[in-house]
Amino acid sequence: MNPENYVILAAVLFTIGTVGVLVRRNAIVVFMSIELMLNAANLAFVAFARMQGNLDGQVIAFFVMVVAAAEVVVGLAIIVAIYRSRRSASIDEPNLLKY
Amino acid sequence: MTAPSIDFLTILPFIIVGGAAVLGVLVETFLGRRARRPVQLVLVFGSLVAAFSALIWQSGTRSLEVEGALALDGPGVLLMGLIIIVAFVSAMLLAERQLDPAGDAFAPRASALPGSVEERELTARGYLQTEVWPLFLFAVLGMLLFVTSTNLLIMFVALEVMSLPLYLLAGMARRRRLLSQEAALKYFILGAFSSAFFLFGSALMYGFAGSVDFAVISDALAAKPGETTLVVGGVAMISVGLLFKVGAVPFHQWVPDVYQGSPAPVTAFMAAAVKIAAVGALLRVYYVAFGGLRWDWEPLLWVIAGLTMIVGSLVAIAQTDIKRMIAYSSIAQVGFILMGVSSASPQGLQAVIFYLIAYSFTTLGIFAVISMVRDASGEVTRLDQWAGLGRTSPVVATTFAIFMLALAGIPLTSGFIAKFLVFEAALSAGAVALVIVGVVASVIAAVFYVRVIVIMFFRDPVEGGPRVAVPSAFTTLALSISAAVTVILGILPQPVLDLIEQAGVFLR
Amino acid sequence: MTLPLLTILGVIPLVGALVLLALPKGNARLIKQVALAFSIAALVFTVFMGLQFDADSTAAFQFVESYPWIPAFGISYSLGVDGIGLVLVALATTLVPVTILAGWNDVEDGRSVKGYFALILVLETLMIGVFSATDVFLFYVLFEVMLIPIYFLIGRYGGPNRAYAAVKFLIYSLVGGLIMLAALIGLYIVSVDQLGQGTFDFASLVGLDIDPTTQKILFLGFFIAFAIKAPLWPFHTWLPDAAKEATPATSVLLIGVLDKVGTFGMIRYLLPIFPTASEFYAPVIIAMAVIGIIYGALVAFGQTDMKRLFAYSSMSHFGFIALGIFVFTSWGATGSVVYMLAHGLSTAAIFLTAGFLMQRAGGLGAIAAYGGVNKVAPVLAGFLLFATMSSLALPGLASFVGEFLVLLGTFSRYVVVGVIASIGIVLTAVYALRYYQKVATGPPSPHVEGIPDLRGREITALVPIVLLTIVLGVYPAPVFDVVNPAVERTLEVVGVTDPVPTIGVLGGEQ
Amino acid sequence: MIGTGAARMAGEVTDVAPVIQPLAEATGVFSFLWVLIALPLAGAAILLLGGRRTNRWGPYLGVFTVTAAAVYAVVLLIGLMGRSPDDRSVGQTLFEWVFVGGFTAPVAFQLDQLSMVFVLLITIVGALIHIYSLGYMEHDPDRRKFFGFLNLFIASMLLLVLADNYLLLYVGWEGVGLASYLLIGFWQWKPSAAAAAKKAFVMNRIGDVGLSLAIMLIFVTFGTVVFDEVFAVAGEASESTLTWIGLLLLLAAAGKSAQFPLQAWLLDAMEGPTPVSALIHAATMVTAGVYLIVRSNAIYDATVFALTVVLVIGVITMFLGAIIASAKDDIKKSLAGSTMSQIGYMVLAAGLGPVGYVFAIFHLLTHGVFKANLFLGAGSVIHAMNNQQDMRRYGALRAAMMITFLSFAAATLAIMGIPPFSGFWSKDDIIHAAFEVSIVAGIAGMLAAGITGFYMTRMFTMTFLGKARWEDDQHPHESKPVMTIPLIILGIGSVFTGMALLFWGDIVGWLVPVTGLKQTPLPLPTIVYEVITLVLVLAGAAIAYVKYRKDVAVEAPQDVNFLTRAARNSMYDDAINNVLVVQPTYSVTRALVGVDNRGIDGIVNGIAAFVAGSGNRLRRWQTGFARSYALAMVGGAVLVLVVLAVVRLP
Repeated sequence: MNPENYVILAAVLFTIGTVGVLVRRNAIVVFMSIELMLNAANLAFVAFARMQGNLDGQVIAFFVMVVAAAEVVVGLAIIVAIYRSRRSASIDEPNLLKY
Repeated sequence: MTAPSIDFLTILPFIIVGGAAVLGVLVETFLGRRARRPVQLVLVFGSLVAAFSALIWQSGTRSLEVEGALALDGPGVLLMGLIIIVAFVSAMLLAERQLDPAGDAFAPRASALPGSVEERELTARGYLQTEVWPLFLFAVLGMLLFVTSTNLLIMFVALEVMSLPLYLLAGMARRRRLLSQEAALKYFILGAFSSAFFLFGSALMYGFAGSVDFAVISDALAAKPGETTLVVGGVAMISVGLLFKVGAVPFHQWVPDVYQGSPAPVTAFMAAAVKIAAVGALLRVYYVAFGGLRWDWEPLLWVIAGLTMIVGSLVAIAQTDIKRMIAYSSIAQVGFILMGVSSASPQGLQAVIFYLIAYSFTTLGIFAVISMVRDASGEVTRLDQWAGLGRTSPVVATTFAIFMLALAGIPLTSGFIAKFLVFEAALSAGAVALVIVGVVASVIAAVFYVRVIVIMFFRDPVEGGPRVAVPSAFTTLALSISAAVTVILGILPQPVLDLIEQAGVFLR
Repeated sequence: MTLPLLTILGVIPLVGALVLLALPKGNARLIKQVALAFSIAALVFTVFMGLQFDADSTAAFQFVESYPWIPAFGISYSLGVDGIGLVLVALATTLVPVTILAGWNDVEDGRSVKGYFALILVLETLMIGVFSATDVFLFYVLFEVMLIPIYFLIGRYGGPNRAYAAVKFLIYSLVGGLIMLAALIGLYIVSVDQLGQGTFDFASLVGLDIDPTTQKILFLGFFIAFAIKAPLWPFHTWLPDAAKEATPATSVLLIGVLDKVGTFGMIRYLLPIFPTASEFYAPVIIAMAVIGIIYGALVAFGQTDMKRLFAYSSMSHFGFIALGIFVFTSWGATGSVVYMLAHGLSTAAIFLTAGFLMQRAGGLGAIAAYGGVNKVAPVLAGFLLFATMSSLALPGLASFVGEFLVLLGTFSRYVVVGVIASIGIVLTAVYALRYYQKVATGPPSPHVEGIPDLRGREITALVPIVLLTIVLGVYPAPVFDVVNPAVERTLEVVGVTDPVPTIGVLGGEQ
Repeated sequence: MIGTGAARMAGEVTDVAPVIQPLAEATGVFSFLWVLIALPLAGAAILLLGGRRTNRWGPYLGVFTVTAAAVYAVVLLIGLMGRSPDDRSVGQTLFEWVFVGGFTAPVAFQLDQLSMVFVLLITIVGALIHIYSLGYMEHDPDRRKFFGFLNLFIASMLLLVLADNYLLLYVGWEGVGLASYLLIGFWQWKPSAAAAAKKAFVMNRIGDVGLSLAIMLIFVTFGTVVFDEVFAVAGEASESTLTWIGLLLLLAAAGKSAQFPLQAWLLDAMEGPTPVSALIHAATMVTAGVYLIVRSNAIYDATVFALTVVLVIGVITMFLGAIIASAKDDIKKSLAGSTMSQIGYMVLAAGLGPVGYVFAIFHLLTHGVFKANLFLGAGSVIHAMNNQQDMRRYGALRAAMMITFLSFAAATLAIMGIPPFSGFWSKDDIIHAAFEVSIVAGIAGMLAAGITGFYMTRMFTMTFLGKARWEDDQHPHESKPVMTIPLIILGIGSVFTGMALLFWGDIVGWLVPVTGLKQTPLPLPTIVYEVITLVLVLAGAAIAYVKYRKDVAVEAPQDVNFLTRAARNSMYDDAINNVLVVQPTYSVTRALVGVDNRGIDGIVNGIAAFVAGSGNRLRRWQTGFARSYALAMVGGAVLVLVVLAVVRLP
């Protein structure tokens, strides 16, 4: 199979993730969309690694996974804290800071 | 296959800061509550001093280290040193616990519900949050890496190491916790979003060049000038990630919310240190990796810089909250920095570094003052409440006025020399239109800097208005340093200019 | 090594300001006395320097000193004065003690007395510096920094609408200043291109051969700043507000000295550095100046507030000054310098007398509130009349010498312009006498009834102004001695010569 | 003796060109030339700066300085007479005043025949007026200041006539303006006085613009403003230039000498104390214009056009003044009208060129004496009538004030030109000279003489003759000796000045070196012109006497013809000025104030408001919703892509 298709798939996934961030209200879902974007990048790295014929991209993917995991820890912590104080996980609800 | 050769001595600053951060985590785990704060403070200040000493000790060498993953070149070392100093001063603000009668600027326990019984009890018992210190050190480590990384992967990791602790720090304010948490959430969501862009852009660049190494990318750009899709996509998305961090329009909207919601010392740290790191990274990416593309990205930076200056200044005029106003002003300042970046010349590089030095200290001073102006409910950031401060607390108000004048670029302050340098760099590069926009933006910006002075000095004090709390030596010292740097750089900039000149340009 | 006289002169008031800050807050009297003492010391030192000045010297500048400041950009701390700079420095050091004396009781309501006088002294330092800088960057720095003390003087110690006026003044000035900064950098870049090593040294910049297009662009940058500062029509609208709100002492320093930096800049920097552009823009600037003369006078006539009236009148006078500079004749240029001096003095006279009057009548600014001062306070009215006459350039007073020379210079080159500008003479008389008539004559108004006449301190403040105005009007030779050579050098650089009389006794010599 | 009626009758042709006399260094009696000015100037300074301390003796000091100056003037005259007729120009340079480029104007004085006669007139008549004022202003609380101002007036006028260059003359010129401003507005608590003072100054300023422009044009043309240097080469300039100079000088003269169209201030100037009017009208101010024209004869001689304009202006003013004088009921205003008219005569004469210069000055001198006499006499009357100035309230004052009556009568006959009173000699010479140049001008001069007869007789009759029409409580009495003695002296002067100057002083011969003289025989014997003039004068006088001898209504009748109504309104000069100048100025001012506040400042504030508004609008974009921020970022990403792509496309 042509690795370029994987790149295209990655782009599609990235777009889906972006749209998810823009349209979903639930903070968890928004967060998942971001993870999707990161993983789209991972897919692109791996696909490009294949196309380029070196392993760098695959190694990078591992790095990204670790970083993403760390991000989850921090992100969930913040979301949970917000949820506890506001009883809502809507990302639109915290709206005191504006203008 | 041999193990990579690493000269650990040259990367000692990273090791010290990182090690101290890890130690800090251990301290949190194993030491008793009473002992934590002194130990953490020793760790933080000690590690920063040590890291700085190590940096000075090694500053003679200009090299790429760790198999070329880190560039300890002139600008890199300079920026690292700057970050460490700024972090040191920020740490002094973070360590302040005399301004708020209840303790320092942070919630006693981040997990406790705002306004809950638990929180009240903890406050009453004088609990202090000491987890901020390891977080702080990790963020510093991330920044140090950010400005020295020579490939996109390290840069990404550094970005996250820098950002993740900041997301948390933003949400830990003792007062007005809802705002603080909101700031943390927004910062986190948008930060993660932008780093996704950065990462995907890196993937595209990797796809184009076969490596994430700046030098390789640069060579590839020279070798394959015809390639468009991947290059444009890659450059664009990497730019998005970096411009987000520096807070350029239209990636700026997180800035006011986060600056306003975070505790003042954290905002100070973010506004000063993060800006240095992010601009440093931006410089390196653009000058080293995309150096061959300067004809492509120069117009981009012109547009972004112009937008940033104008929008930042315009919206700042309409603000009524001092922290938000400073946030917008920092956006406008970024516009000027980008003007320097856009000149794509050694002059531009020097101008930008000088600008960063000047700006970061001024900003630290501003937030130091903001953290001091309080009433019973905490910091008072409504501008009209500051009326008559010049009458009630002339020294602090005068200092603040000096910072305002510096940001406005009035001569004999660091801000003027900085502005002079970026204008000079931009004009040398022929960006006449951008300079004109810069002039217009400066004028608009002056309006709100001046308005602060009007409020402080030309109005009578309000009934029941805020007081300037008496700070401990930490804040006093931080404020003094900031003010001194702001004035001295304005009057005698030559030594610093020499230093920057000696630093030379980026290695690749 | 000779003593750095100009630096010493500049430092005197600065030290005074620092001493003031160290004095105890409670003793207002001591504060004022110390401020006065330092300003007088500076004046005495100026006189001393004036005696040292060698009018016949061929050097462009005297009392020269130079130290590298920011060598990375060829910036140095260089001072030196020619005749023009010298007389303006002298104007500044003369007016400061006068304003301190006149503004003795300006601050009475709990605002900081120390601050007021310290700001005035700091301002004096900056004024001395700005007229004696021979490094363009240094000039610019002082030019901009000067705004700050004035800004505080207006905004902190002014009238009810002071904040608006102060901000308007500052922003207006910053617009000019920033545009000038851009042009200044442009000039620097040209020097880099031509000399290899960039410089801000005045003499080196004059030596540049800038191509006309660049000149025209850079000229505009400088000119707008100067035109706002001076102010010329139509960049003047900050002035009425600032003048109305500021204390009279502040107004004297602002309009009497500070604004002269604008016209000083034109003659010192614009003409020699951008000769081609100067000639190119001269018609436009002359038009602006003439419009300013007539327009300012007419609008002054229409004012109901006395300080606003003075502001517009000053604008009209600044029109004369700018006119004299841009007609490129020795008469015009020298006339402008004399006019600057004279206008400084007459501004002091008119603002201070009005200030004394207003202070007695509860701060009212409306002309209509006054009347019959002559009956109640004849000495005050006498000074009011003198100020009026000085303002309308009565022959025998300093302003006449300046005005006539400017008009002569103009007329000799552009007859029609000279004629139109001369109409200003009549209009000035109209508004100035209307002011005096309304305020001083007729039956005393209720606000004026019973006011005391001038006190000794106030008279002491005014007398030097009056004397100088008369002496310079009758015997201006010392000024001509020092100014003529400087003007000649300037015009030589521009490359213009005076028009030759059609026939005449001097025709053969020229 | 050249230039006299006898010579003319003899049919001699005279053509003497003016000479540039060598400027002799001021030595001997002349070495203190500057003291002449310094004396009254010092007096003014001491009185005005000395404050109340000088109240007691101040007025006497004022009188002393001028009297001393008068004495010195006589000494100077003697000194000058001791020199040969073509070498009577003495110069004294004090110091360089203005020197820039090729322009120099020293503070230097020149005493020649022309300035000498002016100096004499100014100091002697001035001294008499000062003395008179001692009595007239006795009870005025501010009389110290009054004498200070009078001294200033004298000093300025002396500077004007002694200056050796145009720029210094200008100083005196405006100094006179200032002094007149102060004196006309002396009772400045009266709004009308203050307004009149301002009006005088402003209208003078219009003239001053002319002088100022003339000086510039002179310098641009000749490269100098020193009289002798200019006159030496005056003929070499192009005629158009000279015409312009001449017209500008005329504008200046019109302002100072209240000539059409700048005459409107003169009548209002009667708001000042009467001695001031005497000073302005007789010895100083209004004569300055004539001096300027005659002094600049070298310029006018070369431009027929400018001379003609001078002539025309003189004629117009002569009639305007005479008509106004005929209708005014206020004694001072009527006298002011007569001054206008008489100065009109002098300007007319000056407009005749070399034919008339001498006679302009001659008439100026005689007029100086009899007009001072008239004004001081009027002042005496006003004083006696408790400041009543309306002649309809006078009548039959002869008995009460014999000295005043007699001196006034002498002056009246003098101004009417009845032989052998002084006015006859000078006025007839002007009429003769006018006929030499233009019959129209000559006839005009005769007619105006007739009107003079009318209005002076009217004034005299209404005041001193007829029935008493006094208000109640009027007890007119003769003034004190300090006032009457000057009247007596002036009265004698009114009788004899003309003859003395002409026959004993040889005024014509005296002045000719400066002014030159041309004379051609008239077609008819001079006696014919004299008789016709006299008939006209007597006719006018007879009409007036008949009309005003008996029934003069206390209230001015309203059913009068248009001319009278116009004359009562000073020929509507205020109304005309109002429509042509004042109102337009007000309108333009109002418009410009609007333009400034709403236009220029409006733009400035508009920009500020726009900026603030933009800030507020942009601020709305910051909605507080994280997702909209993300959207903006995506938009930004697109922007970045587009910019990069666009740049890369070509």
